[in-house]
Amino acid sequence: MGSKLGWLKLPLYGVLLFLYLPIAVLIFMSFNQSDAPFTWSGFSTRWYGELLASPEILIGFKNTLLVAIVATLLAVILGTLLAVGLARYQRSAALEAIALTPAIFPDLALAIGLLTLFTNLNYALGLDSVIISHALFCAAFVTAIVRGRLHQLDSSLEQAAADLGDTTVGTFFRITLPSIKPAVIAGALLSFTLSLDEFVIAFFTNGPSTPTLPIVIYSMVRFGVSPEINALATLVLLTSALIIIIAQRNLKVKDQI
Amino acid sequence: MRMVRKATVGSVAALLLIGLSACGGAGSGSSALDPNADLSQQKLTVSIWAAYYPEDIAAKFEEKFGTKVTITNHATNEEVMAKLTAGGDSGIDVAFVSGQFAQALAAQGLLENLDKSLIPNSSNLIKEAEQLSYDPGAKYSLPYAWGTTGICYRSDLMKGDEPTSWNDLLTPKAKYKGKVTMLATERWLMLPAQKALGYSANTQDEAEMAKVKDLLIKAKANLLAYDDTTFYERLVSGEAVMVESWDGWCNYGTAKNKNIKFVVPSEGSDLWADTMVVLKTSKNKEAAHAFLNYIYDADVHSWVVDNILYKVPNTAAMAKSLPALVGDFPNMGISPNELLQQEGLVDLGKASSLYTRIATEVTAK
Amino acid sequence: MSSFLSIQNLSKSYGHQVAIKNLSLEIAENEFFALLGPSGCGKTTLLRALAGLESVDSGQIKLANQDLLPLPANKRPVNLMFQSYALFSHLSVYENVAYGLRRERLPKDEIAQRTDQVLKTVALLAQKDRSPSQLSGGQKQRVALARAIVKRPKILLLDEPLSALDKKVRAEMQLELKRLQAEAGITFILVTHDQEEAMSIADRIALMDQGEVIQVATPVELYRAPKSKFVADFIGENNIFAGRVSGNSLLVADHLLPIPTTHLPKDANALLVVRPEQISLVTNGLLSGKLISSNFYGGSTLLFIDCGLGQLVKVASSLDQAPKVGAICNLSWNLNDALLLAN
Amino acid sequence: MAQVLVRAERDAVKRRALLARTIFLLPGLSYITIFMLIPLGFIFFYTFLTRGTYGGVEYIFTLENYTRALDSLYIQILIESILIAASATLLALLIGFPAAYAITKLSSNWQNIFLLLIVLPFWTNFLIRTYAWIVLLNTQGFLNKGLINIGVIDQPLELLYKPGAVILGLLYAYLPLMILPIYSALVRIDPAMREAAINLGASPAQAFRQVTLPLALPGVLVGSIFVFVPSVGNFIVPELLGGGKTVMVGNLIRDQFLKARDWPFGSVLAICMVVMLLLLFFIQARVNKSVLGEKNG
Repeated sequence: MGSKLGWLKLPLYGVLLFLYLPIAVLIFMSFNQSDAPFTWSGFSTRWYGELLASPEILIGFKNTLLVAIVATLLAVILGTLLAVGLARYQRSAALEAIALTPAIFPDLALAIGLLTLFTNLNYALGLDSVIISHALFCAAFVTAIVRGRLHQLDSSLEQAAADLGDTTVGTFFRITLPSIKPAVIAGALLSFTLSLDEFVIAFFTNGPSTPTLPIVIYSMVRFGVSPEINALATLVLLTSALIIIIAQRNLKVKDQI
Repeated sequence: MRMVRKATVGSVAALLLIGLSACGGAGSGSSALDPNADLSQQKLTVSIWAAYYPEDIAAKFEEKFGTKVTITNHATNEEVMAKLTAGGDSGIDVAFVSGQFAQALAAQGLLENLDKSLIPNSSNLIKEAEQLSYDPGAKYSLPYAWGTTGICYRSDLMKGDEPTSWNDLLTPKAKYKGKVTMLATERWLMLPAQKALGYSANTQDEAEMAKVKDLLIKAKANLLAYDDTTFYERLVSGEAVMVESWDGWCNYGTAKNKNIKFVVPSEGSDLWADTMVVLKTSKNKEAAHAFLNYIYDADVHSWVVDNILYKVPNTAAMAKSLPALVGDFPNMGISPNELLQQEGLVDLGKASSLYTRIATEVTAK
Repeated sequence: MSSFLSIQNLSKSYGHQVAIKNLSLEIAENEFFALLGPSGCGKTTLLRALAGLESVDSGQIKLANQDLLPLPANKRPVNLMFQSYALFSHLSVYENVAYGLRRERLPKDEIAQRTDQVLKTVALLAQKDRSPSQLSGGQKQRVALARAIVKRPKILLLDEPLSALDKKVRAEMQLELKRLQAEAGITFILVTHDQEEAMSIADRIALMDQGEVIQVATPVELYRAPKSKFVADFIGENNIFAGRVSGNSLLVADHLLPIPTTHLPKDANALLVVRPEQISLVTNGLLSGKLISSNFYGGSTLLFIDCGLGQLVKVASSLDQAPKVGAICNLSWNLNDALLLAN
Repeated sequence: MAQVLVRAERDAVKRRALLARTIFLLPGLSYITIFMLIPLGFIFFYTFLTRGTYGGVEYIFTLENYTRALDSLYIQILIESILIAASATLLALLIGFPAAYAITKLSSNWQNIFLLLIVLPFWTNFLIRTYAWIVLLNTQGFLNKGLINIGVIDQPLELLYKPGAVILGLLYAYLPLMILPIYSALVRIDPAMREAAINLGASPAQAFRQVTLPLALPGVLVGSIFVFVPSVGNFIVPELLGGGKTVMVGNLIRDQFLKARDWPFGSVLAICMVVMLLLLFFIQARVNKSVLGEKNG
């Protein structure tokens, strides 16, 4: 490990301590016997049992995963194509601003706008309308990240491929895509993260019978966070850490960002 | 660039077209309901606050009537109102909203007038609860639970200073500074100051509201926080000693700590009611009426009293559950008459923006 | 000559990989000195150690008999021109060159005067407000050079400055470096792996291998009198015949080749070193064999002749004299042109 | 004959370019047109309507919503939100930059691990993570209990329900979004430049200030936008950690849409915020371009 960090160790470990202090509290509270948030009354895995016995949290979690995955796929396709289009074929600041607006549009106003659109098209609200909405702002982030990467890459690669008789689509798959693969992965990771946590748009564009986890948690927060949710958060944290460690082994994350 | 310009022009035209169709017809009316419709063919979507109903109500109802019931949660009135008023079919058949919001929905012609013949159990409805200010005659809503707002406090931590007036909350003694919370939801944020100054909780007089604002701004200095969710938890933990609270909710604190008591301040308070309404856009109105009727069954409604510690305007249910509870939870014993002396909240119409603006100004100061 | 820069018993290693092994070297003032050697021989590490960008494990460096090692990198009267030029991409050409003078807190007009003057010498005054990303390779190289010499350091270190340039521009730049060194009166230390570059512009060359100096000499001496097989092999094209001494000739794969008088005992292993241009084609000579191939190098042609010695003999000849491939040639060379080395 | 050939060839090129544009631009742009421009159109359409007496919308054209937006109360809230978001962004920069700089100094394997450690907290639910701060910091929380037990203090510290707590919450929520762009800018700087500066007489501190910092500026700008934009619009942190006593633009818009059920006025505030953020984006892009010099595209 970089022993030559010297005083730089302070900010680095300081940041990690800061980020993980609440997480530690979460994990700690998930093993608390009683549900009183401020008093520790003995170790127990009671809440993990209760978690498995509370269907709406698990269903909510399943819905959230489904939305996050499909929305990320859609966002990656749309976002990457748009980024390449803006970088290589149609340079215009106005279009780039439009491509970014979904990411900075206040989510409540976007939610109300989307809700009005869906109701006017009398499109039955459900998980699909949430997926469509999430893909919208996730694509904006993918476009931003992939566009940033294309900005540094030498654009003559594509011209060379075209010159050698490759079709537009062929060039994209054989030349452009491989060179931006790390950025696309980074974009996908970010989209997945954002969709996983999104509450406002999900609440307004969702059907009545398919709540996502953030909605379930938000409606339950009336009585303070019940420990089952801490238990779920702990499980989510551990599984995602595992997935990352495995993925990190073979996928060089470092040069994607 | 040309291609994009074409697309945006196209969308604006489409928008105007769609926009116009969004305004639904005004006025409420009721289409004739078929009393012996086959409820097993119908399905119900009910939007209600979390943990505010028997866990198994959906399963039990389906068992009894064969109707597939989906329960969805909303955290506040405002959120479900936004969904219901966005135009088109929200997919919700029955919604649980506070009285003044039911009034607003009815005024926008979104509610189905209730066909009492399909709700025989409504005979259990306490007479006094039939003429509530937001829906005199219970034409489009049935109260699910009702009560009043007051001060919930730690009698052990406030020995000798037990609160009796709203001013005890608004201008607490120095040693209680920073240990007081008030409700964040607008109408109940204003309530203590309105009552302390002797005004109506539905006042639309700007001069009065200006004085209410000043009093609230002065009170803010002593506040720990505005909180309408976890305030009773603060009493249990001792973070707060006195909180503005709905009567039922204070009982959650009392259940955890006997010293937590509730008082209706001398200047009077409000009469709130959480109601059940049926949406005009619902395609399962008969099942909806059956659901309301099912809630008003003495056993089901008394579940609410026993488990949520709320008073319900159902004579049979109260008679069944009250005696066991009134000892531990005195505010369950507030009689319907006493409740009726409090002021019912009604929708403010145009003045809503005034209230919101004042609430913003108070919290932003 | 009084030594201007004296390096004594310098060593430096990264973990267990030794970069500089107990190296000593003396360099005179105003000398154009070259550090030559294959990549990984430690020449760049030595250069960076002089600049203070690498720490050393032991040893001493004195510049004008002032101890250099205690001085921090930014206080040493030494400037380094980086192989990658390392121009500041966020500053203009003018600001790049003026950067060093600003650190010396010189008066404004002196900075302006000296910066413009050095930009004129490298013919880049017209590009002074451009950003480095808009310059050609040659121009970038000249800015990097200007930036280093404008501070008039006692020693200018150049880390393979011409490697990124094409042949023609590189030749021009070699001449320019020579001119600038003479004109500016600064001691240049050039690091390169290109022996032709070192031979053509350096006053003296230190040939390095695996962290040690093998031989320090003028280019001609190095070419004519290589101290070891490594030097002979590294500098220019060479024929090196390995064999055993017998009388006044060397037994190489059952051929007896005449050798200059030597004190080496009988049957000692020795190397006979003969330059291709010292071998001439004769009617009958010391060796004969079939011409395998001939490579045209512009000025001269290099012939490869198989004389059954286990290695091809390289002979330099002019194009018109070169025989056809496959022809039998007789080779001879003047005895005192060759060199005998112990092996 | 020659011109015909030339024109045919030019048309082919033009057709190819149009084809490329359609393949790449059409999917993304049409999606954005349908699902953002039209909803944005609705919101914009609402700004000219009046609020129904009981909520909903009445089709009476008015500009009153815009004049109301100029009310000093809302301007004051906007300024306060900008100050809070800006201080969270500044703190994120002061903590994030050294951390990002430290990561670039590690071996490539450790760089991976630390980057993942920074992103990982994002995958637990944001609401619970923010809530955990309450369990930590409120008067009965772990911190206060701990400090009282070891006798450092006798009265619990009142840390929450102040603007400071809101800044802490926003900093906690978006710090990783500051670290990642700065890291990627720093890791791309040619280390030789720093050595060149030192060789030219700059002290390590001067070299950092005059070489490393300017070149990391684009990363800093992107990171600051990534922290500032969501912070201004956030309404959960002011509610949970600010105790409802701090009102930011996010709360304002939410209150208009939900509490006052005044969609027209809420729409005006939303549009103003979008315009402000787009302006910010252009300023950032402009500064970025001038710092990076005329890089391609």
